[in-house]
This record gives sequence, C-alpha cells and structure tokens, in this order.
Amino acid sequence: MTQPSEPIAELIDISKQFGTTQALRGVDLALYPGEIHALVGENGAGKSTLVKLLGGIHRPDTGIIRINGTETELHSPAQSQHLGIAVIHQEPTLFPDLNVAENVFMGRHPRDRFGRVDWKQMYQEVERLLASLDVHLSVYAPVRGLPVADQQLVEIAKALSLDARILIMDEPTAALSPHEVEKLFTITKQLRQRGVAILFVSHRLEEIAELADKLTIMRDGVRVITAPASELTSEEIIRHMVGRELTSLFPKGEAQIGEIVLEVRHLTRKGVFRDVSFQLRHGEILGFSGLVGAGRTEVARVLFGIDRADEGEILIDNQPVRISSPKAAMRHGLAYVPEDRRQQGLVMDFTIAANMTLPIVRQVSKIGGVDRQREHSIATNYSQQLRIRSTGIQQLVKALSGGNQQKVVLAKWLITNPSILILDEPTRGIDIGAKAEVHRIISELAAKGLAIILISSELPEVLAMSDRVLVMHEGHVTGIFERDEADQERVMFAATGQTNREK
Amino acid sequence: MIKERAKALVNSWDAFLVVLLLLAIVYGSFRSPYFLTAFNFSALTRDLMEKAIMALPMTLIIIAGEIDLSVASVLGLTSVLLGVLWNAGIPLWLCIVIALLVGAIAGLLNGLLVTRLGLPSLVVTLGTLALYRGLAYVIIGDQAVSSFPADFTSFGFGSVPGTLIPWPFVVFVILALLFLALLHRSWVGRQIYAIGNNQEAARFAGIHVARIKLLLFVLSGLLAALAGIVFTSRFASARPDNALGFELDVVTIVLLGGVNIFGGRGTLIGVILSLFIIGALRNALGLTNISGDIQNIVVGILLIFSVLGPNVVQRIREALARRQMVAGGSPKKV
Amino acid sequence: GGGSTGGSSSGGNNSGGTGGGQPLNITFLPKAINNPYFDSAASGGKSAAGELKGTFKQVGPSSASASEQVTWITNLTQQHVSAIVVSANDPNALAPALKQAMSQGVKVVSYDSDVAPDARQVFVNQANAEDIGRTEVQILGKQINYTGQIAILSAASTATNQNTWIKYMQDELSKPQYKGMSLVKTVYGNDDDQTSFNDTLSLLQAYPNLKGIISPTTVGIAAAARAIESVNKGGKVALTGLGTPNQMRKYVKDGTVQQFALWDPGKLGYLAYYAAAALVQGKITGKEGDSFDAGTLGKKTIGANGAILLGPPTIFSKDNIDQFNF
Amino acid sequence: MTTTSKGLEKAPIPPRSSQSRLVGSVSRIRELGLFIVLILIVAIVSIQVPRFLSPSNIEQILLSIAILAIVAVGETLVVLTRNVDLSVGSMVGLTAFFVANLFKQQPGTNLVLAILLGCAVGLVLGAINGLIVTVGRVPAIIVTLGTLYVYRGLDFVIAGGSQVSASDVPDSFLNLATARIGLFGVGVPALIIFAAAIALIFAYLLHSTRSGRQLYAIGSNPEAARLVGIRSDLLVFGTFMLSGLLCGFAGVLWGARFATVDATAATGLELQVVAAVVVGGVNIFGGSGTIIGAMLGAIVLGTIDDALNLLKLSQFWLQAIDGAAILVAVTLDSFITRWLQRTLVVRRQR
Ligand SMILES: Nc1ncnc2c1ncn2[C@@H]1O[C@H](COP(=O)(O)OP(=O)(O)OP(=O)(O)O)[C@@H](O)[C@H]1O
Ligand SMILES: Nc1ncnc2c1ncn2[C@@H]1O[C@H](COP(=O)(O)OP(=O)(O)OP(=O)(O)O)[C@@H](O)[C@H]1O
Ligand SMILES: [Mg+2]
Ligand SMILES: [Mg+2]
Repeated sequence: MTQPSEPIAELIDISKQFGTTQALRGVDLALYPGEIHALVGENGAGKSTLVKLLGGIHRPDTGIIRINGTETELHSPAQSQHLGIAVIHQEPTLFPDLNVAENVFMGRHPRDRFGRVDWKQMYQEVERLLASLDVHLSVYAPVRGLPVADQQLVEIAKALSLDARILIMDEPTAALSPHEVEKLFTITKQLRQRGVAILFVSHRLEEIAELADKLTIMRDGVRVITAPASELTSEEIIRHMVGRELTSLFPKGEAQIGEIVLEVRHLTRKGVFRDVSFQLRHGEILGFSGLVGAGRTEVARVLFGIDRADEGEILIDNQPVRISSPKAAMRHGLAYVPEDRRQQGLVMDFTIAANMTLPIVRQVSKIGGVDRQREHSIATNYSQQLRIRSTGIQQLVKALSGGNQQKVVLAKWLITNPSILILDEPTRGIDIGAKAEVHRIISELAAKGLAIILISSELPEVLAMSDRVLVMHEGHVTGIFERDEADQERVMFAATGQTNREK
Repeated sequence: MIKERAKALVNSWDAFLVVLLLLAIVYGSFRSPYFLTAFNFSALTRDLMEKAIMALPMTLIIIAGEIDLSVASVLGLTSVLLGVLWNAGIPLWLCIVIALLVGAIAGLLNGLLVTRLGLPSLVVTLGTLALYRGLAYVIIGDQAVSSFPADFTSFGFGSVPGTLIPWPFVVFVILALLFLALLHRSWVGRQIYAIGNNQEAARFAGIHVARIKLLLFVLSGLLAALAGIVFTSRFASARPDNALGFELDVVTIVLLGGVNIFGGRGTLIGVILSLFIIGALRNALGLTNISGDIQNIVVGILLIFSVLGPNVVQRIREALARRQMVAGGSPKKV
Repeated sequence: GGGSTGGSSSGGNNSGGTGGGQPLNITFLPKAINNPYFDSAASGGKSAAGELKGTFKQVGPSSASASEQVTWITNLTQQHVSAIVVSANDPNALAPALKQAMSQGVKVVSYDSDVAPDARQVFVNQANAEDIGRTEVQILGKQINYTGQIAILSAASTATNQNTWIKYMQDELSKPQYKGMSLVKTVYGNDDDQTSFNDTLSLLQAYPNLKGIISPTTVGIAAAARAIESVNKGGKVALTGLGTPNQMRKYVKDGTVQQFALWDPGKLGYLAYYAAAALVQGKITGKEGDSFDAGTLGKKTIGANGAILLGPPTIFSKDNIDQFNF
Repeated sequence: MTTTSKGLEKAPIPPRSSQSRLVGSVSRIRELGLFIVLILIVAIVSIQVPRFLSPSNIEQILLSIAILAIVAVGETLVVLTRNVDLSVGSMVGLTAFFVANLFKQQPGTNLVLAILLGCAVGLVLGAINGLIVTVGRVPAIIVTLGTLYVYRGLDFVIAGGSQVSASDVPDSFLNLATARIGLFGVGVPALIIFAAAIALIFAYLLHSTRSGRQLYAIGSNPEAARLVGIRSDLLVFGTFMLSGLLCGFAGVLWGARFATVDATAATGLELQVVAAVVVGGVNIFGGSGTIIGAMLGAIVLGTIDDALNLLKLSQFWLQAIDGAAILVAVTLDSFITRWLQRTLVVRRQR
C-alpha cells in the first residue's frame, strides 16, 4: 500500500467533555484517500464521539479539524455533508414513517426540470443502489417495522448514495448477517479503490483484519496507538484496548446439564415461523443461528409472551403453559434480553438503578412505596458485577455508551433471577472486553443451572458458547446440532436452507 | 443523599413554581386589600376544587403519554345524572354511587378504546368529549334540576364547622395525598413513568401497559364524576352545560405544572403548585375587576413564559459559558 | 326553607340599611360581557349612575357560564360593593353565592334573566313573558297567512327566559286560528353566531317547506337572517323574534325580515341601576307595593314576587327602524 | 444537484412487483379506509333520505366545512412536523373581527386590501407562534395553548362589547361567501372553490417539493432530520406561518359568511379542526398523513352532521351521536385499514 501524501481529513489535539465525562482527550487522527482506517476501543472509549465530531453533530472543546488541508469548523451535519463527509451512525437515524427510498434521499430528492420531486427516478436510483448491495428490500416499504438489520442496510445505502469523499461507518456490521457483511466489504473495498477515505468503527477483530489498512486504538478518550493494521496481532490489539491480557474470549465452562425445563412443540405463528420444536435443559446453552430475518427473534417474542402463537405448545417443567404476557413469562421463570436495546430494553430518561429494577419494581416495594435502599444495593451490586462504566447508579442511561447500556439491560434481567434466559444478540455492539465478560457471565449462569437460549448472528460466538445449535431458515428449523457436530460449514449450510439432512 | 436531593430541588421546576406562587401572592396582596384574607383564600380554593380533582388523574395520564379530553364532559354527564336520578326519587347516596359508577364506566370506555383498539387517546377522548356531553343533553333535555337537599348543597358551599376550610378542599387534600403516594412512592408510579418514557421497553419489562393505562382512564372518569358531584353540590344545579370547556383549563394547569405533554416527565407537586398559581392570579385580577379575557391573556403568557423563560436563561448561560471558557458544557439541547 | 331564608336576609337588610347617603358602588354582572345587548344595558346603567352620582362597573364571564358568574359574585362580595345587578345564567346555581352576598349586606337586583326569588331583592323584568311569547307567534302567523311549518331557534336549551317564552308560544299555537301552522322543531344555537347560523341552514335543509322561524334571541335572529339570505330564501322563509335594530337593519331593509321586537335594553339597564340604588339607599326593601323614582322612566312600583316591569317591547319594521340606534 | 450512486457498479434494476408497491401505499390505504367509511354513511343515509345525495345537499355539506377545511390544511402542515396549533380558533376569530371592524371603521376600504390585511394579521400571529416554538424551544402545544388564550383575549380587548353587523360591511365583502363561480357550466360557491384550491395546492406542494417531504421527515424523527441536514427550525417556523396565513384568510371568509362578528367568533374551532385532521388519518404525533386525508376527515364529520339533521333527530341527540360517530369512524377506519393491510400485504417482501 502506497502512502498518499496529503490527509483529506485531519483531527488535531481534539478534546471533548460532556458534563463531567471527558469523552476525548487530545486525540489526533488523519484520514487519507484510498485508505481504510479502523477505529477500535472498548465501550465508552470515545469512538462515536469522534465520529460525531466529523459528522458535525458535536463541536470539539479544543483542537483543530482540517478538511482538505484547510482548517474548518464543522458546525452542522448539513455542512459536514456538503464537505463530502458521509456518516453511518451507530444507532440508525431513520424516518420510520417514510419508505426506504425516501429515507435514502431525504433532503436530496432528485428533481425534474420543474423542480418537482422526481419520484420515479428516486425509486430507480434506490433500487439500483440496493441491488448493488445485493439487498432484497422493497424500496416502497416503510422503515417502521423493518428489523434492525434492514434498517442498518438502509443507513448504508444512504451513506453510499452521498457519493462522499470521506465515508465514516460506526459499527455498520453490528446487525448484519455474514452475507451482507461480505457485500458491504466488497463495496467498501471498491470505494477504497476509487480513493475514498474510510473510517471504520468495529468491535469485530476479524473484520478489521480483513479490511483495515491502518488502525487506531482508543482507550478512555485517549488515542493509544495508530499503526498499519498488518503490524498488530489480535492479541496486541486486545491488550491495547483493554489495557490488560484477556484470558479467553469464549470461556465456555463445563455445566451440569439437567432436566428438561422448556419444551416447545410445533410452535407456529402464521407468516412468521412454522413448526418450531426444541427442548432446553437446565444448565444448557442452546444457540440460535440463522441469517437475518430467519425468525429467531419472533420465536423469542412468542416465548416471552409479547406475540401470540397460532399453533403449538409450550411446556415448562413438563407442564403445558399459556404465556399471554411478558409478566406471565416472568412468572414462569423466563427472562428476555431484547435485540434492540434503545427501543425495547431501556427507559432512556431513567437512572441505571431504576432501569435495572424495572421488572421487579413491585417486589422491591414495601407498603410505603419503592424501597430505595434495597433498590440502591441491588443496582450497585450488579453494576459492579458487570463492571458498568458510569458516574454512579443514579446516572441516566441515555448518557452511557452503547456497550454499557447493553450491560444495564443484561443486569436488569439477571436481577429477576430467571431459570430460562433468552439472550437476543447480547453482545451486539459490545466491545471485546465487555463481550468476554458477558460470555463469562453466560457460562457462569449456565453452570448455576440456568437454561439459556443464545440468539446470535455471530457464528463464532454461537459455535463457541453453545451446547447445541438450532438453525433457522425462513421461519423453519433447518437443523439442530450437538456441540461436537456443529461447525461453521454445517450451520451455514442449514442457515441458507440447503436441505435439512442433519435432522 | 439528602444534600443531593436538596440541590436537585433548588434547581427543579417545582422550586421555580414555588417562587412563582409567592410572586402571585405578593402581587395579589399589593393589588387588592381583600386578597390576603382568610375568607378570600377560602373562596379562591373552593373555586378551584373541581379542576383540582380532575387534574390529579390527568397528571398521571399525561405522564403515561396519553391524554383525557373528556373529563369536563364526564363531569357534566354525571352532574345531570345525579339531578335526574334525584328527581326520580332515588335516595341521594344511591344517586351518588350511580354517578360515580357511570363516571368510571365512561373512563373505562375511553380506556378500552385506547388500549384494546390502539386508537390515539387524543382522538378517542375528543370523540367522547362530544359523546358524553351529548348524553348529558339527551338525559336532561331542556330541564335543569336544582331541588337538591340542603345537606347536599351545603357540602359544596359549606366549610368545615368553625373554620373557613371548604369541604371540597378536604376531599382534594385526601385525594392529593393518595395520588402523591401513588405516583412518587409506589411501583405503579414508577411503571407509569416508564410507560410514558418508552412504552415498548416497559412492555418488555413485564409491565402491563394496557392494564395500567386502563386503570388511569377509569380513575380519571371516576374522579371526573366526583368533581361532578362537588360541582353539582356547589351550584345546587344539574345542567348539561356544567363545566363546559374545563378540559382546557385542566390541561393548562397540568402543563404549567411542568408535566411533559409527550409523557414521561413531571411531578404532581408541580401540578398542585400550578393550580394555586393560576387560582391566586385569577383571583387577584378578579378582585380588581379585571375581566376574564385579560385574565386569560395573563394565564396564556404565563404558560408560555414559564417554559420560555428558563429556556432563554439556559441558552444565555450556555452561550456565556462557551465564550468564556473553551472547555464548556455540552451544547446539546434538551 | 326558602321563605325563612328570604326573611332572614331581609332582616339583615334592615339592620344594615342606614338610609340615604350610602355611596352607590353598583356593579352589573351580565350573562356574558362583550355582548352588544348587555353593552346597551350597561350604557343605560352608566347614564343612571351619572344622574345619581354613583359608580358603575360591569364585570362577568366572557361566555355565558353560571360557574364563572359565581366566581364573580364572591369577588364582588369581598369588595363589599353596595349592589350587584345580575342577569343569571342559571337561576339556582347563583343562589347560594348571592344569598351569601346579601347576608354580608350587598343588595342584589336581577335583570333580564331572573334568579331564584329568595336570592335577590328585586327583579327588573324587561317585558311580560306571556306577552313576548304570544306576540311573536301573532307576528309570524300574520306574515305566513297562518299556514305552514315553523321552527324555533332558541339560545341555550337551559335558558329560563327562552323556555318560558317558548312555552307561551306553544300555548298560543294551540289556539284554533293557528291550526294551519305546525311547529316542527326547536333548535338551540347557544347564542353563538356560527351554531345559530348552521342550525338555521340545517332547518332549511331538513324542512324544505319551512315557512317561518321565530328566534327569540338577539344572536339567533341575526345569524338566522344571514343564513336565510345566504341561501337566497329571503322573503320565502319568514323570520321574526327578538333582535337589536342595529344588527337587523340590513335584513329589514332588504326584506329578509319584516318585523321583530325588542325592548330598549338601555332602559332596562337604566331601570335596574335605579332599583339597585333605591335598595342601597334604603328607599325600598323589595316588598310588593314599594315604589321609587326611576329618573326619566318616572315612578316605578314593585309588583308580585319582587318584580318591576319595564314596559311593553317595541316592534321594529322598515318604517321605524331608523329611529333607533342600539 | 441530484445525487446519484453513479460511481457504484451498475446493477440491473430488479423487476418491480406490484405487491411491493402496495406495501408502499400504506398511506393511501389510510385514506381508502376513511373513504369506505364515508361511502357507508352515504349509502345508509341516502336509503332513508334520498335527498341526501342531491346536489344542493352536497353543496350544503361542502359549504358547511369549507372554512374549517382551509384551517385544517394549515393544521395538517403543523401536525405533520410533530407540532400542533391550538390557537387556530383564536386566530380566525381575531382576523374575522379585525377585517369586519375595518369595514365598519373605514367604510370605504378596498376589498382586496382588506383581504390582504386579514391574511397579514394571520401571518403575524402565526409567525409569533412559530418564533416561540423554534427560537424559544417551547413545545408547540404549550405555545399555542397559551396563544389560544392570548389571541382570544386580544380579540376581546379590541372588540370590547362591540359587534359588527351585516349592515356595517359592504355587500361586496358579504358576497365573498355567497358568490358563485362558474365551473364546467355549473355555478359553484366561491367558498368551496377557495377551500378546494387551497387543499389541492398544498397537497401538491407536500407531495412534490423537497420542503414538503422534509416536513414528513421532521415529524417522523426530528433528531434524524437534523442529522441529514434538514433546516427543521426554518421549516417548522414556515408551517406555523402558513397556518396563521390560512387562518387569516379563513377569518376573512368567516366574517363574510356569518356577517355578524363579535369577539367570540370561531371559539372552539380548534377542537373541530383537530378532530377533522386526526379523523382524516394524520398522525397526531407527526410524520404521516396527507392533506387529502384531512379533507376527507372534514367531509366525513360534515356529512355525519348533515345526515343527523336530515334524519330529523332531536337536537339533544345531535352532539351525542356526533361524538359516537367520530368514535365509530375512527374505529371502523382502523379496522378497515388493518384488514386492507393484512389482505393486500400478506407478508412483507424480502
Ligand atoms: N451526549 C452525551 N452526553 C453525555 N455523555 C456522553 C454523551 N455522548 C457520549 N457520552 C459519554 O462519552 C463517552 C464516550 O462515548 P462514545 O459513545 O463515544 O463511546 P464509544 O467508544 O462509541 O462506545 P461504544 O463502543 O459503546 O459505542 C462515554 O463515557 C459516554 O458515556
Ligand atoms: N415488525 C415487523 N413487521 C413485519 N415483518 C417483520 C417484522 N419484524 C420482523 N419481520 C419479519 O419477520 C421475519 C423474522 O424476523 P426476525 O427479526 O425474527 O429475524 P431474526 O432471525 O431474529 O433476525 P435478526 O438477526 O435480525 O434478529 C423476517 O422475515 C422479518 O422480515
Ligand atoms: Mg459508539
Ligand atoms: Mg433477531
């Protein structure tokens, strides 16, 4: 790789403070045309803050931003866009009421010669764009109700449509299936070829290895190191990120597998999934694998009483049960960590403590009302256990970084002391240190006899953590594999629906 | 802990409202020699009680992210019902029970339409605003009942013996304490805030969102009926147009109290303060014969400035901070 | 209980009444302020105040509401005005507050629309209710040759005076000479222009053969006239009722309306002020047979139930309307 | 300035399926549901009263909602951006009195000038709302609830107890409301044409201009709107100005139609307008809905009122049935919409 002479974007000695949190401290970063620059770091390291500075959303307290060699103040997203910077933010920022095409072209609708919005051209453009991403998504579909993954794809399409000289992607792959990730990478590489400068934030080291030319590692708002990606090994990256050696990413321990606790027979929800049957035992981790949209979340929602099944039976401890609401599910010992933490997991205006105790707020109440002392001690306890990085349990969760927010959701459900725990993408958007911790916690829970369903789109995670792996494809179960027979190839085979010979 | 809370209070909306209330009282006593009298406070308070009673559940409903515009119509409907039943020779206590029941049913209908059919509460209660008021007209036609027994009417117009404390105020105080406990101490209150903030997350946390909302609407209907009884008693008159348009006043009181119209934020203390701010102001203006329209202008401006003022101060402070030291606070607006 | 309450309150009057020389601090409390009819009455009250060297004030709700009137009554009571002159939105709802006022020595006169008799000392009655009701039907009958469908456009369905007039109208209609006329519907415009206007249009739509409308309210008759005109039914549908000459001038001149009636509200206010002043000065107590000097209106005597009658209403038509300006 | 994805590898345009298009027309399905409700009402009532469908009655229905419809257009714009304008009734009342009083005080005033002045007054009032909302960062519902009181109060202050009567204004002014304009050989009341023209113009602008589309974006996700560089404040300010402007024009027409104007004119109009808008399927929380829907909403409500009248119900029943009808209409509409969605769009296409 030849080093271009001039950086197209340059951040020099940038600092940024939120209230008492020092999010960035004297950070330098330079982006070069035709170079993919990866940005990694633990949750709350300041990656998204950096991205938002370039996107014109936040302004630095001190420091200089240079675009094309001229010092610039990025004071609005519009201006940033105007300078050729396209940003895919960590959380989708879409218009749920509008359709896919309008989301892509909002504010930049193609116009005909009378200045009217040219709808036909817009739809064609977006269809072409999606086709180039190999995404099968109706351009007329309203974004509301699209799974997170599809929303992420719309975000990507939006950024690509800008035809920018600087493309910034904040964890674009967190919600994507391997196939879509691959497609995105192909396009990213094409863009690199054409001289676009790319900043890429991710927690997945294998992606970085595949994609990145250069790597910047951040910790606690400080840049630790910038180096050509080829010069750092995974172990070194992790050490720089976490500041210590990480023993194991997938610490799957031995657990005593016990009685059947949950049995699902021929569960069907019309139009979503059909004839799903499986058993789950105490101490067992059952992985749910499949491509995005395979219907795993839908099964979990039915199990947790959010949606109704049309047919089929659910047995808990060999007793048929009717789960009509999440409350009922909780009574049966179920807990569900949803995949979309912002929408489903957290009350943003609540404190960490209030979020954690929300499902059990009734239990921590006395005659006089909510027992604040008990609440405080419970929350403090779990906050420490999960190593949540905050100013205290009275901090509002909206001020936490994505990863720490996810830990709060996890804590919230562990507090209910469930016997069956459903985890839907529990490590999505979580940094590698936290991820290892979550994995460790999962293992420990299983060792304590908890039955766990682990829904994950990350194949290595499912394979490493599960005792058995259930694979779904378009609403059908296409395979259930024992730990020793589950390998990447077999699971992918089933996930893409190519015969179910392993049944 | 305590220090923290005290600090939070000083910065809070409620503190602002306390200051506002004090200002209103000072203003009133300057405006009119009749303002700072026990008799006047008694009259001022009595005048507010129907709205005050309705404002309690309205606060909870708005915090839960919904709204009930039908309260004044429920008041009218139950008032008329009370009159018609009483005229038909039914014992008064039974009339009252039936009126309360009908109020609760009216609230239940609102709640069912909102929770079961998923219709926006604004639309539903806009419909029942007309429906319930219309039913009042259907029931009583061009009649009006005023032949209530003296015992009953003296409840609305009388005071606790030996004092100037109006009976309805006693009712309100008891209710207010109950609601304060419910919203700010109990788990139900916590769940109400959660629903208002993020309904889906609340559902995923095992909260019976629909059930709680239903409860709130029933409560609102029930208390509107109670307000109807107080109203009927105070004016000794059951008419279909009783309390016409009160819903707007109740909503105004709740909003001035700092409750976020989009749900999730606000306190009952604020609402109670705002109730008395508006009451004291109107009374002070009224004592100097300033007409209702001008009073409305004052209330309108107060409503706007109560939010605008702090915003402007905040922005000026931020701008100054940014200019003075480069490492200022977050420019992100709330 | 009514009689005894009345007795005790008049006893209060006697003990408090110190005869002439009392300052005249008299406040009018109409059904709603900013209403031209009551504004005319207020100007009458004002001129009376000028003659008697008293003060005149008018306060009240901006839309006709009994509960707001009660608030004003308590306000005025605390200011210790010498008299309240009130037109009641509800005869009973105002009673407790007015009684309280009387018990504190405030004199109460009702005008235009009465309150419960024990809650005031005198009622200044603009016109005999029976006369009004019957006259309206007579005027309309003549205009439509005593045949065809007619309707009534009233104010609020609970307005006491309206309902009394309507009762007499119905009674008059039951007489044999009106057998060719039928009252098809009574609608209520709530003294709101838009509602009254739309109500009239609805009547015309629902009853295409409608021959006449009686609207015994000043807001209603003006809105009805405009509505009839707007669908070009002027002259085809007869309209009469109670209205002010200023509002109706255009419609009388262009033939939409031939005749309508009203007393002079200015005189009503004038008389009400004089009655209140007489009470304050202890010249009268409100008993039947008491009499007092009412300025340009001469000597007035209190009749049964404490009522003072203003006199017969004026009937306005093309020929005389330009002589009036109110 | 149209940006394209020209740089990317040219991929063939995938074939369009009609099914996927239907998914996109959810917004159209909303109006379809309401339309069916309307047809149902018309069908049921015209069996009872054949006169219901006569041209004169249809004209009467449209006339009865024309002014409301003009105000509802402005309200729709505001509501789409996740705001609300509760001060419309007061703005209409204030301008109505202002313009009528202008004729009373200065009898010779030019009609066009008066109309323009009325619109200007509305524009100023709307701009005040808009300024406080956008610059002052006060929620619209608080601002306009406040100005609902303030503008009405001003109206009272200006009017005192006075009233403008038909004889105080020139006939040319009154003719605004009664005139007919020849259209396809039929005389159509000018009021209806005004309302229809305004509705069509704004429907077009909303559908076919970038700013129009951006209103939806703002209402759908204000934060995201900021992120894609939409000048939200300017646009929101604009919608309040337009709402004020349309109220100003509606106020002029109000004066012309009712002829008698005092300080209470158009009191409570805001609730009717909001009812029409939300029954018309405009999401009260912004982001979705159309002008056509709002117009349908107004027509449905007007039709219900008219039907009840023709069925000769006692007036005491009117309000109750009116309220029930709103509930039935929105309930039916929600069922029909859901049913249509389910049958037409069995499953989202992937
Ligand atoms: N708007 C804000 N207000 C207050 N604090 C904030 C805000 N945004 C970010 N922070 C804080 O700044 C720090 C950096 O957050 P940032 O979102 O940049 O982390 P990140 O590296 O992107 O983490 P993740 O991997 O979890 O996305 C965190 O401590 C976070 O809590
Ligand atoms: N709100 C919705 N409305 C319509 N269809 C939906 C909705 N949510 C999901 N679907 C569809 O239901 C099917 C199952 O989706 P689901 O989210 O359960 O998949 P998943 O296997 O959990 O994938 P992911 O990895 O994205 O969580 C998909 O076809 C998806 O498109
Ligand atoms: Mg981040
Ligand atoms: Mg999923």
